[in-house]
Amino acid sequence: MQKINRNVLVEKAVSLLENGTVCCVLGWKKGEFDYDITPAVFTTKEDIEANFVFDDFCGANFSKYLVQKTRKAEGKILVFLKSCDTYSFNQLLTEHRFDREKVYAVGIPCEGMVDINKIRAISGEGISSVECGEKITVNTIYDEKFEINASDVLLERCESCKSKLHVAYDELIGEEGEVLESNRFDEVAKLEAMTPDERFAFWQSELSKCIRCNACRDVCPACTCEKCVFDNPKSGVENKAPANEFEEKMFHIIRAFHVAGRCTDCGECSRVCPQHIPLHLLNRKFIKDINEFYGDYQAGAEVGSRAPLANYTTGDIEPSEVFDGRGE
Amino acid sequence: MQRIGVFVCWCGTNIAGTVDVVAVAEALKKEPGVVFSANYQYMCSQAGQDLIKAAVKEHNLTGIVVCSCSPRMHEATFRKTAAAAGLNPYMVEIANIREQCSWVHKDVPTGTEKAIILGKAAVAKVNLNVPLTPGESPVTKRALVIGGGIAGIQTALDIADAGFEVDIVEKKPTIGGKMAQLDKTFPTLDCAACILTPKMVDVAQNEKIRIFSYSEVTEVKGFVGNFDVTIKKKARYVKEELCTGCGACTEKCPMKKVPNDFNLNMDTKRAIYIPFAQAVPKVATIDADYCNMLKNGKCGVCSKVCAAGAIDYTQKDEFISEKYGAIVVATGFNPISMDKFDEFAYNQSKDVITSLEFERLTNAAGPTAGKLLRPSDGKHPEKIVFVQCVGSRCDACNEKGKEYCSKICCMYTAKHAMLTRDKYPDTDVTVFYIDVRTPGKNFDEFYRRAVEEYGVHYIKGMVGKVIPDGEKLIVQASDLIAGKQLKIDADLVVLAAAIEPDKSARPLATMLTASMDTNDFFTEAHPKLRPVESPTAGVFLSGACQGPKDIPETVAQAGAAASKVIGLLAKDKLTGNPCVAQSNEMMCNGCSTCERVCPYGAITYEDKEFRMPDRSTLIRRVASVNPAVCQGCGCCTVACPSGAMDLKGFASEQIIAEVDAICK
Amino acid sequence: MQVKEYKPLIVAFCCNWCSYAGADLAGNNRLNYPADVKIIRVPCSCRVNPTFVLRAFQRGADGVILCGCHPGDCHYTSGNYYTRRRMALLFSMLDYLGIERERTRVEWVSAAEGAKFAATMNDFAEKVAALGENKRLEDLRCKK
Amino acid sequence: MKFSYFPGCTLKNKAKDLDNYARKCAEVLGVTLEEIENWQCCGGVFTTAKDEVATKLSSVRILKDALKKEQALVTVCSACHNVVKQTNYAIQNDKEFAGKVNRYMAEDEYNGETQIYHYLELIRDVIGYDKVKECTVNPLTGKKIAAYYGCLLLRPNSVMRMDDPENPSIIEDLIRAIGAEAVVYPYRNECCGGYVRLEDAKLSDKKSNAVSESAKKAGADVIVTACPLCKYNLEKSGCEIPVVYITELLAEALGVKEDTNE
Amino acid sequence: MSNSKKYLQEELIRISGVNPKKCMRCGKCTATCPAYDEMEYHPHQFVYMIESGDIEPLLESESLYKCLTCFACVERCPRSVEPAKLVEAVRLAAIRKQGNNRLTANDIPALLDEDMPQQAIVSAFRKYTK
Repeated sequence: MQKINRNVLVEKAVSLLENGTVCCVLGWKKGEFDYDITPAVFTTKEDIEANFVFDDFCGANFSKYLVQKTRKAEGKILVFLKSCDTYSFNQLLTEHRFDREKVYAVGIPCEGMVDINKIRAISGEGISSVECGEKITVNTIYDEKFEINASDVLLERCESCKSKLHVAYDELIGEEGEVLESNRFDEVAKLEAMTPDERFAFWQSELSKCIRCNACRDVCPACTCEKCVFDNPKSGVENKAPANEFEEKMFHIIRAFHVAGRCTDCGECSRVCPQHIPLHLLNRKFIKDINEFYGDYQAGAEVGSRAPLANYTTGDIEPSEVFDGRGE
Repeated sequence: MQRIGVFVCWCGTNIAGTVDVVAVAEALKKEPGVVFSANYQYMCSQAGQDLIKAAVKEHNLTGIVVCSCSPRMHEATFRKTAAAAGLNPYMVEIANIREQCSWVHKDVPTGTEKAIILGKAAVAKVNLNVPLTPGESPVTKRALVIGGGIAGIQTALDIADAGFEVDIVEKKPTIGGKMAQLDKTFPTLDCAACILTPKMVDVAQNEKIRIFSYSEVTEVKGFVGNFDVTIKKKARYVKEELCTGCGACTEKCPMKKVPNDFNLNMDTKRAIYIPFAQAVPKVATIDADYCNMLKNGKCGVCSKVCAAGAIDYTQKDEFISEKYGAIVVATGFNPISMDKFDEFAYNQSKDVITSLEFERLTNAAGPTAGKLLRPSDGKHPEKIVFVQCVGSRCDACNEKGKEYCSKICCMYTAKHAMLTRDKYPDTDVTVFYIDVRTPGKNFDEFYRRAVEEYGVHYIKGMVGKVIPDGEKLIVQASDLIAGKQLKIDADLVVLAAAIEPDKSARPLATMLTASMDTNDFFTEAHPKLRPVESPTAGVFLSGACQGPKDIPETVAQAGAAASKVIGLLAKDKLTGNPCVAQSNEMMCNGCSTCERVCPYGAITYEDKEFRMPDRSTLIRRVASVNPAVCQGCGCCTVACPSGAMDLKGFASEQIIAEVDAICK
Repeated sequence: MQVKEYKPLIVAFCCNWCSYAGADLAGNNRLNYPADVKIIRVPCSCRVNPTFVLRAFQRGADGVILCGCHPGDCHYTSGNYYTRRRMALLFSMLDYLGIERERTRVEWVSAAEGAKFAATMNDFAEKVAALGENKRLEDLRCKK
Repeated sequence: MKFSYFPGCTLKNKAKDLDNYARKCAEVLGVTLEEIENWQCCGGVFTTAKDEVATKLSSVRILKDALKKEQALVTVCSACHNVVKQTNYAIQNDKEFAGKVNRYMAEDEYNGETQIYHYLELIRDVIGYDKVKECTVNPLTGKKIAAYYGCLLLRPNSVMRMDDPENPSIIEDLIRAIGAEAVVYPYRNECCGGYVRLEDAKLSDKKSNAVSESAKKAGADVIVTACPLCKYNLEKSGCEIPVVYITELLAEALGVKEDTNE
Repeated sequence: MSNSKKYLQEELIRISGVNPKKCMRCGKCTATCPAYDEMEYHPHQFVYMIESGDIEPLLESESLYKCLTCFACVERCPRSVEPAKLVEAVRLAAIRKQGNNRLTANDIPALLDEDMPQQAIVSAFRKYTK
């Protein structure tokens, strides 16, 4: 259950829109289902009051939308940022991807967003409605009713939340949090401890589920390239649909490498994956390696920091030493 | 679609011996875009090049693949050929089927198969080549000579003579190098000092030449025509501009027990010293390791006696930055250490010496004032044994010596033997040799005179062991012609130690990115045709840093290096490398990652207006590359997340085409 | 019937200034190494995009090796330092996915190290050959 | 510190002093030598013939036994040291030979893993001369001692790696550590004649004489060696100054000589 | 060179692992040999004669039994030819022939004395007997 209620945000949005500070609002809106909350641009008070949503399903990170929206907008854009979203926000600023002057960022507290798949695991298929309150109330078409604690069905990324601190905003609603001790690398370490055959089997079974819908890429705040290499016939890796297992690996390895050192670990890729592939485990592997090889680095923690792959020291670890001390 | 011609070179039997060149030409004919293929004994010869030119015209070729030696060898040649035939020179690709195929693989089927694959990769690349035009860069009209021995001196004088400014950097306090330590020179027996010191004076007096003595090069940046060099002038604690070289300080300094390296530590000097009377610059230097004033602040005698007020105990190392158009390496040689050859008892007896030490012992300015006396007891040696090839011509598995012939030892030993017999006819002189190598003008005649006129005993055989026995040295050796094992009681044994490049050469090569062989000799751009140029453009080689050489050869090479430098400095502009990075503005995110990794600062960002498909305009931040500054490493191309940055001549598409061709 | 001996396919990316020259030196000195090794010349090891490495594997390479100037000796002063980071991360990732570690390598070979070049290629080819065909990272369609 | 110890046949018989004093001294110097169980002769001499395998197996067993105990191997007889070390080198550098050897061996393969110290190297590299000085209770001040290396300790240097093969100092340094004066003389690394005594005693006498004469001329009171055959040859050829094992003098300096006299 | 000579030469090269072609004829091995005076053929001659296939005289020479195996020639050879290994190979070729043992057990008692260390006998057997 979120600490702040929708009305606070609606009030904020309407007042900023009406006093002319911003010309539009990036917010959440209900989709086809109660749990299917999607990003939307609001330009009128009426629209906001009628359709603006803020509940336990508002996982979407708006940072990425600023790249395109700021180009077209005549005035400032109001954006609501959860603490994790602010890291992406900063990373995009570091990469000069949007004009800070055109954004009015409001930091909002977040108690963690829920994972509909975990709810489904409890309720089964056929969810007809979901209400977010003290508890999450789920009704199914089979006339069953479930009362679920939000804390029991958090998204993976929220379970292992790395920071409640907002690293960027113009205005903060609620209390400021802090950087947390996170166990987010535990899964990676578990995989590392497996034998190569076990790892291969794990990834083969996970990645073979990929239907190459590109949702991970499209949602990723680090994937804002003017033209994606996967859409560029000259890049050597262009492909639209998975032709076979290998290309899936290729796609995900290259994507992970492209965002290595830039990925803030916002977890959007795994959240949106319709096949539930734990894609964050690829990104976290790079983050873990970077931390271990080159010292702790959190992308987006500050604007203008030099990404680990655009940096070096003369005493860096040799590729041959990467495996030292890591058993076979 | 390209129209590609494939030209397979036999390189005599170098390629044709292990590669079926006809089969290669045939196979490549079937590759996409190939409209012509031929093979020829020597593609790099005029006839071979004519063949290429004719084919370009006859078949309207738009691209050329030459299957031949390394592109490091002849890429430039074939690019010129293409240009002469009216083709853009960058439409040429080389498949290296010699160094990386025929020379490293043994049988014909293997060699042929690989050569075809390498050829296919080159064809695949040329299919994607586009004509490139190089940019231009200015030339700094000043040369740097590193090393002030006879090689550096001659090179500097010749460059200055052509009207260009030259700086010499010498790590010792004086120029002159090894030649300044020698007594006489073969085969004419001129006194080394008599012919060298006038040249040193010429250098000192030449307005175009600056000498940085007691200095070292610490950093080299830039490229041909535009080198930025940092020179460290080591603190000598004497103000060069004030010191008159009167020598008063060197006589009064109370610290007398400083090993005199100029005399190979066979005598001592003072803590403040001028290496020898004719030193250039004739300026005193303080040895900080021994000077009491510098070590514990007590003394100051030199400062008191210096009328010119030149002593400055507070002097610090000074770093000078200078721009040069060309750099000449003249770092020279040293005899190898005799530590690993103690069968000759060098570390067990003072009377076993090296040939360079012998030079000092016979030099009028040496520790014995030119009298040949034994280091142990100062007695005149009655029997001297010279041992040749100590540490030279060793097997590669032998960890003690060098594989090469040191070249100068046969002649200087003949000189030493002859001069000894000339000055001291009562002295018995024996030379143990394996072969006497005298391929030089008047060299063999010189050696024969030593034997026939001066009565030097030449014995074919090696010394196995030198046994110090009281005052004597028992030399146990083979006489292979008599079939005897000899035991000679000698008073002095002189070892012709192999020579090796100076230890400063390797770090310097690293700074210059110039290549070296396994012995640390600098490699030439071509062993026969470009012997005084390094493969790194703008870096030239003079003297023994490139290989063992005697004085006439060194001077000849020094002059040759100078002429190459003059040829470079005479140009106002150099055409650059067109293989530079280029950003596709439509794809550029403006993220600045490339800017961060570029080692040359060649990338800048600008806001640019774009017309969008909906006819609106958009201002976006995009990267742009300065082609004159970009050196073409390609680091930015990989750093770029969107793939907007590419490298001309090594485009991603081209490399991928090569990968595909190889993996097909 | 004779079974054809398995020959690995190895792609070696060599920087123009050091390693390609080192390979030439190996040739000059007639130092043998397996013909399975095919060299692609790049200006600097930092020109090698991880996608090239993956592309090679996709097209059926059994091993990919990158050779560059020794750290500190880069012709372009710092290119190989970036290579070192990129490849350390890439290789670690491939290992994480269960791909054999021995299929990828970075080796620093100077222009003077012809012997090291040949020795490296012999060793690498031997190790890759011991692993057998690259089953895990190949694209079966592209294999003929 | 514990080491596997291989004394060899001669030390169990004609050269007991070399063995006993070595053990006593090691104890004083804080090193435990654990004699390998059921050892066999090292082979006596290392044949350079590549096709001889069987004669080298006993050395391999010694090396394997040390490896099993995860200890470095210490030898004291120069001849044994040379044989064992050359065998180990051959296994490390000649794959074909290693393959043949391992076909004879039960259990695990041996690939030259064992580290071998000669007793002198043990003192120099593990114990250190400072420790020897510290433990010296009876410095041999004024004694002029000539070290006799012979061939086997030093050559071939590419294998033995003990010291400069032409100008060694390992024994001299030890002599100085126990307070005596080291006499350096030119024939200290020349051959004594070795086993050729059985074939040509005159040749052996000649070689041994040259050595002892040279040491005497240099003013030595006593010659020390680590090889029973060297000692035998020198004595047999009529050496006028005493020839003793280096371990005996060391024991004297460390004050443990009397204890070992049987 | 006849086939039998060639075979013997190859055999010696195989046993010794030495390449006599590396020799540059400097004679340092012979210069350094402590048993020079007792030898009929000297180390450099062993190298040269094996290289040229002239091996019969070596097989019959007493020189085979004079080599002290002191490795001085091996140590000092600048070309890594290692003459002592060739001498050993020829000696083995000689004593491996039926009935050609240089030393037999019956010879031993006469050679023994009180102090002789075992290693002398073992070594001599290894060197002179197959």
